[in-house]
Amino acid sequence: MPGHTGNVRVQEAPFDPGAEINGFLARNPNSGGIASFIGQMRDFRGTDRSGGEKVSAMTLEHYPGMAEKQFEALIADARQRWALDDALLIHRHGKLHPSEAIVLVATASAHRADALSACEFLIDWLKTQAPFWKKEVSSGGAAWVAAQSTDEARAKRW
Amino acid sequence: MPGHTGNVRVQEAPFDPGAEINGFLARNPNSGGIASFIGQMRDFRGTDRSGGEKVSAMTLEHYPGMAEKQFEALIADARQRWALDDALLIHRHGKLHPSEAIVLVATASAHRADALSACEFLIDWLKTQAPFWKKEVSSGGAAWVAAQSTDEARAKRW
Amino acid sequence: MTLLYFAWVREKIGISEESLTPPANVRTVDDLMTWLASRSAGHADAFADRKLVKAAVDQVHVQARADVQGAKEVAFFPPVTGG
Amino acid sequence: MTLLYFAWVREKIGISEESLTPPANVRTVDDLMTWLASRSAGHADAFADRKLVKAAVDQVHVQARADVQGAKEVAFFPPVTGG
Repeated sequence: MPGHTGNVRVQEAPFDPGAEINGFLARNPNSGGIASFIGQMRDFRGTDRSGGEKVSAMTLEHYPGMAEKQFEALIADARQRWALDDALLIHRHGKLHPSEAIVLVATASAHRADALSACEFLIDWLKTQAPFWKKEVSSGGAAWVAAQSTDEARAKRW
Repeated sequence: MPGHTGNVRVQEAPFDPGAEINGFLARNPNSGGIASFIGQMRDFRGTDRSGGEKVSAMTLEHYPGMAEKQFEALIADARQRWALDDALLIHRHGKLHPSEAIVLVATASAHRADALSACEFLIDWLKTQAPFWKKEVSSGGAAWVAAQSTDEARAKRW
Repeated sequence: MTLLYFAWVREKIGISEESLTPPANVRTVDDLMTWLASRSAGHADAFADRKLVKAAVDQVHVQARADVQGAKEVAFFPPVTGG
Repeated sequence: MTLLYFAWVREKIGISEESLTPPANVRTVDDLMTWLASRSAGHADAFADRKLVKAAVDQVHVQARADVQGAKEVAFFPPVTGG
């Protein structure tokens, strides 16, 4: 049965979002709709937005074991709610550099509404449930990123 | 200003969805969130779903000129509604084969909610507004695909 | 005025494009469909059930009551099925 | 029982992991935080504002009232910020 192997990856090495999406398409040739979300580390070096220090790097601490388990649980939940053919979750940990992808969520379904909703559900819940913590390194030092109450509110909608 | 060139492509040649998404990421290094939707021609050859004839090929007729104009108008509308850094719409026409990508929608924003909503809005409206018509070729002959009332309903939500 | 036909509208009429000058009493898209339906058996067939036929005037989707006077390009087609 | 600490909870306590056997009167996550806070200045600092500290028992998110008796692994950390 498709979609039950290689659905979750937590890795230190960078990944190629386009190659991952192409691989996901190739393993789901019967799915009419594939939705995806990519979170990337913003490149603040050249264009210092709205004040604040320029972030030169980021460290993502995570809880090995629980991270993968949580991702599997989120995918199982999404499969209960929508008609999914497949889902994929890749998340980096360790040191990240600007413009590198942090997370990729991809979902496949015969129905685009299911693929789109499940993709949004997964990234919303991942933001509040997946045990990862960002520390930003800037010229002003290193600081843990604070959780956003808007993330909690978005996840609770589902 | 990013996002105002190469946002719309209507083409007969196949395209590589992963390469397009990587190109979109590269031209938006400051966008934290990139959402995308890929519609692909389902491969019915090996797995004949829910009765009906196996579809071996598809022809997509389109209205040149209006198609591009309509896509530009949809992107302009999305930009009014959400904080988008960039948007991309690629749509095939002519003859398609199973497992080829038909359409790609990609959106970039600092806020994932904006990227996700705009992506869904664009594919929903594209389904009811973009002047394309699918003709499926199967062992039973060729037939125009009927429009779905659910598409109309989904687009009206926005 | 350039008339464009797509998908099964085109197939029923038998041509994809024609250049015509409608009479002065053709004011709306609906008037234009009535007039075109009188021109051939194929046209009559294409416009037999007008609820199934959509129109664009100068590349913008319009309703049947929309004005066509002064239009350069009017297109008729079934509901779209792209994406 | 294995205790795991992440992010600034880990930094304040000064270690990422320790193996301890809490006394029998430690029944809930909240009890465990009270007991741990008494063990060192770092622990006290980490658990000074418990609303900011989340917990997982055997790798499942839980509330402060959750049972920890019989747990193999309890983790404390700030609200998550991945994705």
